[in-house]
Amino acid sequence: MLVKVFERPKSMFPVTTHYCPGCGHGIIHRLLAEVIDELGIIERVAGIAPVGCSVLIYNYINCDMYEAAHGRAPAIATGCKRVHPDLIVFTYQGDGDLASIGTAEIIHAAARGENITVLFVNNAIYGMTGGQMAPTTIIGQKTTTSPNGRAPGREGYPVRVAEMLATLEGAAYIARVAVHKPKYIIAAKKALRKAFETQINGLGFSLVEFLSQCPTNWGMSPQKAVDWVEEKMIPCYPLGEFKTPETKKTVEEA
Amino acid sequence: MLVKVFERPKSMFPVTTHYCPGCGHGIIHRLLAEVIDELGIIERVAGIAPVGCSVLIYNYINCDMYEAAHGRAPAIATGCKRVHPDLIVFTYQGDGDLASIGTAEIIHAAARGENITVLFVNNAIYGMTGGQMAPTTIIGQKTTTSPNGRAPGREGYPVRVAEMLATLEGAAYIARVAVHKPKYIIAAKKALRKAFETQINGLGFSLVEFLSQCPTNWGMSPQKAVDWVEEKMIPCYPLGEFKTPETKKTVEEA
Amino acid sequence: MGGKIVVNEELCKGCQLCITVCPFHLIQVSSNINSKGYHPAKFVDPERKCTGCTLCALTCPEIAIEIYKITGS
Amino acid sequence: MGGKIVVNEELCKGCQLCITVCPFHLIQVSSNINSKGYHPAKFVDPERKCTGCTLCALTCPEIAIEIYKITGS
Amino acid sequence: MSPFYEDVIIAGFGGQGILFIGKLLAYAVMKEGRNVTWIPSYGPEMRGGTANCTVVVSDEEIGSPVITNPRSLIIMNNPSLEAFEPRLKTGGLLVVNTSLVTLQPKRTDVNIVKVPANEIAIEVGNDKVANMVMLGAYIAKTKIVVKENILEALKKVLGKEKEELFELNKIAFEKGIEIGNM
Amino acid sequence: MSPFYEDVIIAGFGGQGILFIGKLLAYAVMKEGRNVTWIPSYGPEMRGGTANCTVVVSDEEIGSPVITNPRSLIIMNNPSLEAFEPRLKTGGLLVVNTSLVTLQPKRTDVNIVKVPANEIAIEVGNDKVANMVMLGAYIAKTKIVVKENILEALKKVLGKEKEELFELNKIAFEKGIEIGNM
Amino acid sequence: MGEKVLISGNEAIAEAAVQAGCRFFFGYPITPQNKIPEYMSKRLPQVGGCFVQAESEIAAIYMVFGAAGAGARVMTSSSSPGISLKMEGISYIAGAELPCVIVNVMRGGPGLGGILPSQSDYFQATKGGGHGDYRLLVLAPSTVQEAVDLIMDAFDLADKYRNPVMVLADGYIGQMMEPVEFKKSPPPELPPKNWAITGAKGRPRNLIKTLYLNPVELEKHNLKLQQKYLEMAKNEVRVENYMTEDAEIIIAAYGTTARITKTAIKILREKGINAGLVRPITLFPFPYSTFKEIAEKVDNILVVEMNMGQMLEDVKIGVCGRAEIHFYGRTGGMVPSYDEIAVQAEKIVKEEAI
Amino acid sequence: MGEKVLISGNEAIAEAAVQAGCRFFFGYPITPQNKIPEYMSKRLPQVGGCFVQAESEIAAIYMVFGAAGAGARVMTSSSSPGISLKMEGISYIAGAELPCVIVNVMRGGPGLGGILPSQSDYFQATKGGGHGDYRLLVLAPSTVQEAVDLIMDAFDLADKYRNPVMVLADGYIGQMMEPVEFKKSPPPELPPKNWAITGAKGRPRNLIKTLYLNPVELEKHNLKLQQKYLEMAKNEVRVENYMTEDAEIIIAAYGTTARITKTAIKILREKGINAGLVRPITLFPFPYSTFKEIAEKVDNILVVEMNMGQMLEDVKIGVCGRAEIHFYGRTGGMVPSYDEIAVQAEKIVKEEAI
Ligand SMILES: Cc1ncc(C[n+]2csc(CCOP(=O)(O)OP(=O)(O)O)c2C)c(N)n1
Ligand SMILES: Cc1ncc(C[n+]2csc(CCOP(=O)(O)OP(=O)(O)O)c2C)c(N)n1
Ligand code: SF4
Ligand code: SF4
Ligand code: SF4
Ligand code: SF4
Ligand code: SF4
Ligand code: SF4
Ligand SMILES: [Mg+2]
Ligand SMILES: [Mg+2]
Repeated sequence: MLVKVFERPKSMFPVTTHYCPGCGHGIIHRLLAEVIDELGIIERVAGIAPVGCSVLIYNYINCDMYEAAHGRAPAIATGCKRVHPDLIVFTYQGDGDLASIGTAEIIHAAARGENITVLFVNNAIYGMTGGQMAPTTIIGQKTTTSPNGRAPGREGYPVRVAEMLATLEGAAYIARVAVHKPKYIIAAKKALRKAFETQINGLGFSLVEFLSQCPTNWGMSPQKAVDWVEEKMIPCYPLGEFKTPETKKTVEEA
Repeated sequence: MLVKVFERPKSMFPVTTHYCPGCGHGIIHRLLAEVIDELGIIERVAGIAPVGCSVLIYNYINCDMYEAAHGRAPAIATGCKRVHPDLIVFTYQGDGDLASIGTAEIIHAAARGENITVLFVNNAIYGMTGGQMAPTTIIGQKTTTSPNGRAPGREGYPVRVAEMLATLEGAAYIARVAVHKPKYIIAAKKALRKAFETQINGLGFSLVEFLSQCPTNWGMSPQKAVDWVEEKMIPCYPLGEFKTPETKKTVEEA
Repeated sequence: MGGKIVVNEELCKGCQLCITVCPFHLIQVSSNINSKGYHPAKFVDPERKCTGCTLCALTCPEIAIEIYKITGS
Repeated sequence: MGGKIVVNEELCKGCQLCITVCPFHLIQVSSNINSKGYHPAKFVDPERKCTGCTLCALTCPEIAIEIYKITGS
Repeated sequence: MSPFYEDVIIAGFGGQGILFIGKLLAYAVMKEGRNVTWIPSYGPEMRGGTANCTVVVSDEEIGSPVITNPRSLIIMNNPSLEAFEPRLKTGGLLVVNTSLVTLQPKRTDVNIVKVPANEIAIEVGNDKVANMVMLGAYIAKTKIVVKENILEALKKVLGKEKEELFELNKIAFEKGIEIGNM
Repeated sequence: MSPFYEDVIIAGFGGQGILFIGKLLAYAVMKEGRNVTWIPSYGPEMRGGTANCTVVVSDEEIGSPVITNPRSLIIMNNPSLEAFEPRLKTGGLLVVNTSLVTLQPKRTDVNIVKVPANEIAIEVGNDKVANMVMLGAYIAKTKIVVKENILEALKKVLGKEKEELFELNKIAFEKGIEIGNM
Repeated sequence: MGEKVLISGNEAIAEAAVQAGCRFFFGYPITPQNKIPEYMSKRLPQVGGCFVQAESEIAAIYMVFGAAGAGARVMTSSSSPGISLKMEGISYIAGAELPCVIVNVMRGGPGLGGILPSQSDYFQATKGGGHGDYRLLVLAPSTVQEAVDLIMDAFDLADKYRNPVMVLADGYIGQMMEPVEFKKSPPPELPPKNWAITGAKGRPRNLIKTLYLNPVELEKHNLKLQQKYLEMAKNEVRVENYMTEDAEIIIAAYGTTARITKTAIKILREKGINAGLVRPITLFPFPYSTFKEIAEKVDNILVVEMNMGQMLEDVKIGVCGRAEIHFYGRTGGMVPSYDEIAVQAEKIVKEEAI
Repeated sequence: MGEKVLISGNEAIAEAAVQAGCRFFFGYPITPQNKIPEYMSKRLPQVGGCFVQAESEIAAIYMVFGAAGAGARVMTSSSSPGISLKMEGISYIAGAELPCVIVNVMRGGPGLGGILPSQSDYFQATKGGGHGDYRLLVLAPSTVQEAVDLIMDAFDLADKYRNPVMVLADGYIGQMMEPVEFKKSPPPELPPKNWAITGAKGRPRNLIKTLYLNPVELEKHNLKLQQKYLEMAKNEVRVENYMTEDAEIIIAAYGTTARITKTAIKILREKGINAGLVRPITLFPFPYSTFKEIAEKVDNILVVEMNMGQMLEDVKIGVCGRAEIHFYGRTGGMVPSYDEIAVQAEKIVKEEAI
């Protein structure tokens, strides 16, 4: 007898994505949909898409959705959540979106303890616009606007979002995960589920930072990109839970 | 024989300020002018005024100055410093200016390690516009937009700017001081001098957060306001150096 | 108790991540080209080694893989 | 070796912070009103207790106080 | 008879209750069914420590709420006298607080009422109610509203919280009326 | 003789070097002193995996750089044939890569040149230079620029970094010219 | 007639919004409109609503986006520099067809400028300070009572057209107190907000967006928006004609300037000069046809604004050469007095007579 | 004639800026202008300049404020939504009278819209999308060569008037390649930047500000700005008259639309319809008088834009009733073809003939 043990989550449309081969966004979308399905909340979810490669996320996940302006998803989430406190509100944001243009919005959503969940996709690059430097671009990384490799004296240092947000009292759950290999993907899903549960339990702001591969703008094959996450990104961006509702304290790397 | 042991710093104009009686801005202005005088840099200083009660700081300090838009002083400082790396560039910003509307600008100036010095005046309120809540308003504090006292569930938590910025690698010197009593004032000046020296030595971004009294919008006499700094503000905003060029590490409270 | 995967050739973008992670090297690049121009992944398990461990599907960005466990008879 | 302060009555805004910090209580509120309508601070040191410690000036937001040390003769 | 019209500028230091008596006047006018506008100065002069407001009263729709040449002035300090006296309409009313205004009015074509408002206020108990004395004098002269409506407005504005201040303000106001009627 | 004018749309999959041969053409035209515009598609179709560009060549000032009914087409995949064939001007030139375009052109009022570009490219060494074969055929047919100028452009665009690719591209291009001249 | 209350324009605007069913307000302090957010911070919790002081004007306008998209009646307010920061957001809201009310209590510009009244954001409000072919419905109150009435209407109009409505006031309207009656007329029949984000329970999911990568779709979307603007032009133009019947000269003004002009007209008529006022109440849609008609009857139109000539351009378009157009403007916080206006008008009439 | 290079509009704009002495660029990525910052990130360090990728468009425009205030030649570029975010900053820069160049490579709006070419930010650029009575000098190139030339002029004009200059391009101008010659004409005599922030050594300190709390001063400041705008209108209007001498119908268009119109005119003339083009090159100051004059000679003017009718309003003001005005617009990334334009013009001429 054949028993299906892995299939497309129900809350995802059965369509092909617009992402490049090997892109991390697809994996993160699936984790999101799985968590939504497992928690059985699809009918009370409101999602906010960013401007970035994932702007079209609403083409893949079958819930009420806004498409935000670049960086402003947390403000839109705030407006929505204040009107409908019973909705489960999430934003899905890239590193340009969240850590650059949307810096003020994410910090103040966290400071207010806004009861929303943020999926933060850190791929160390501006994917959609063609590979410009992101605040999360790592030292030495070449991008179309750091053509000689990011140098601290010229382009400054990478921003560690999870660590920074963990300093805010309103932040209840903050974790960093990765999606380049199955064991990390399993851990990532656990963190994401915890983040949504934090919201469902009304405990305040939750954010999961996903290290994610962008083979196209890193100029690598998908396999090379996976290795690059392991070898370059994780040392710069340590994984772990930086804050949990239990501790509400900063935890050094997991 | 009479020897003058305390007088108006040379770089200050001999005029009366527009500040309310007992306002902390006046003290901080004087410290700034004293440090400029002591370092002998007045001819190569460029200051950036914020929008806030101290918007008119250029009426008091006799150096080249820009008046910024609300929150954007760090961006203007960046533009100026990149053109004239030899100028000593400082911004002077209130908590509405720096910690609310200007959040992205200050964080990214710090992340870039922009070689400038920031005077951050945390008076837990919007002074100029008449006493609205600031991101730094403390829990329970009544303001014209938190009429029932700031409650975390409604208005969120205070933002601790020094701690937050200290998580950024580009930040070289970060300290919090107060100016409500002489001993604190003396310590504040030391920190400010250290901040400017950090810049002069090309070590990167420096910021001094001043806890400052706003008797008018706190609805208190200047003396009561001084006590309030001691009793309410310092417990919420611990003083100390959070980062120094030597350690470039986060230091827990002084 | 073994497993079996089904790759949806139209959804697959040939990123080969699944190929990398299968502990038994049961996935290969197909010589077919799909309508988007990609060479999709192909399940090749003549010795029925697949355990249905789902690692391949977990890592697939396109949800192009469905997995079955073969139980009982 | 004592001290002496001079309050600029026009600059002073009567905040009284200097009054609070003087260890010898040498500063008082004047009954004069300046052109801005404030009662300025007034130095009252009949017993020449002032040490020129500068605490009052340090705390003055208006730089309304100048301080002299009396040395030698 | 042409429809009723009056406008007045009230001016002095911030903290003298300038805007407050303007509001009382505006409340009373409203109570009596007339149109009224009250507009404060909120510009740079406020940072300079002075304050003024303009009240316009009319039976008709009110056009401009700001007045170039007012019909009346209530003046509580020297700078305000200097600023506004020249703008007063010929034949207009100038109520001046002689306790604080040391300058002499120069106009001879207007009606001047001198009120030692602070002295009277101190007499009735508190220097702070000099503004009410001035308002009383002005109303006695112009009869623009009946006394009771000012008192009603006063009660309303003070509210429960500051109820205890009512009597003091009332007495000051009535003293002002007396002077105005003299 | 009326002034020289030509326009061509080059279309295919992204990655086929569509924009590249358009640029070579434009460079060569410029070299010969004529006006030229090169404009890529950069809209949503790019995300769909297709690409095209338009090159306009003229002795006069060039007006529109986008062309509704082109005089020539270089077509490298099926969707492009479907999209552009109907727009080709009567009497125009259609160069089609028969290695990949399995659909049959429907127009009978145009000049059709069939080029098995990928097969030829594989022959000369690499499937990737099919675009150069197509360009060669197009230039042979139109004589719009001399061969040498394309090769010069090629050298320039490849630069030092990709110098080693020059020969391969050149050979493919020359094969294309041969076919075009057939 | 209900009870009148004496209230400042800013507070009246806030209270009117509440009475019109506004339950959400997102704003950021700026003079001269601070009483609006302050009032809301007290009042909204009393009626089960919610006030959030946003971290910036940008955050505020996107919180409005979120709340409007969630189906609520929502407002934000600011003053000139703060409104400039909202431009991107306003373009998004218009593009996504979300109903909301935006109040601009204008002050002197450019830059930080000053805090005194001005009308120098007319262009920004009416021509789209943000990018793209969108339009706001723009209402310009001239009294505190009218501010109340227009705010109430604004919410209905926003819902009716699924379009942001801007109420364009100035520092004087915000700061001035006048007796006001709050009388909400019964709301018109409004379409249900079945497009709103409420959770996709028992219905297909809703989507609020402005991205149309396919230009054919984006053009179609724009044409739909244009259709709406034409509808507004057909149905919503409001204008006051004041003493225009026998006028030999027309003054065109709106907001505070218009009420000052009324006093000027009185002065002029006392001098025997028959002046009249055309006061646009809707600045978009603009009463072009009123100007067309009036221009057939008078030779001279004097446009008065607290700026250097902005509505002037719309008057030119309306008049289209049929009458001579003159301009008198004060700016930077200077308010034209009725005397000055009267002098200008008199001069025009006298010169004409020569 | 110098050497021609084949280059895309975006790269040409960047290189032209460098050749015009621009040494500082602050920007934020957005399609379809990414090649500008990318080029600058490589090129500026080579010439001793500096490129900073700002955290946002707002930060970018204020970095420009800082660098311009420090006396440097500085540029920023963006596309429609990003330009909307700069509105407050542009008002500040204009208010502080700082010279700089701002490039808008327009795309379809409103909101996120699309990435294809558009001209729907005409109002925003010419009427002041920000608050207050400021104006930008707005240049609209029609070819890559003209983009190069205008960028070079833009820096001189900015310095001459101490005013921000906007170069208003569109996605096609940015993406298109054309042969281009970089020929910088010798810069005009320009006033020294003795107002700049350089450290107060040996001179009184300098102050760059926009706040004037006293309205008398703020009005004076505004009148000074207005004077500048009048000067611009007197000296800087640029317009191309193309085949207008014998024209029976005039088409008005700028930028990409204008060059497409030239092809349409060819088609029309082949059909025996004598059409001509009036192409404003400066959108502010606008060539009103050209339209006034041309309107005396033709009965019909067809305005063609990639928007729903924005320059249209300026043409109306210029024509002032002297000729019939028609409009043809495509929007949202749709580009009008020469055929469509020709059809529209032909229809007008034919109807006229009946
Ligand atoms: C206001 C504004 N600025 C810039 C852009 C252009 N833009 C679109 S996506 C993007 C960055 C995307 O990077 P990121 O957020 O990291 O997402 P990714 O594509 O990497 O997933 C930018 C700058 C925009 N649409 N709006
Ligand atoms: C864009 C913009 N938003 C708002 C304002 C109004 N505003 C002026 S100062 C200020 C806040 C001042 O508070 P803070 O920065 O804490 O300085 P303080 O007055 O307390 O020293 C605000 C909101 C403005 N001028 N510009
Ligand atoms: S560009 Fe990068 S982030 Fe965007 S879809 Fe491609 S791989 Fe993913
Ligand atoms: S309002 Fe507060 S911060 Fe501003 S001058 Fe007065 S006391 Fe100082
Ligand atoms: S389920 Fe496991 S064993 Fe089977 S193909 Fe996938 S990765 Fe290999
Ligand atoms: S991981 Fe998925 S998309 Fe990638 S090759 Fe395997 S099946 Fe195809
Ligand atoms: S110097 Fe010291 S002792 Fe003298 S008055 Fe001041 S505080 Fe008192
Ligand atoms: S501290 Fe200064 S301002 Fe305050 S009372 Fe003393 S002298 Fe006056
Ligand atoms: Mg990214
Ligand atoms: Mg403050």
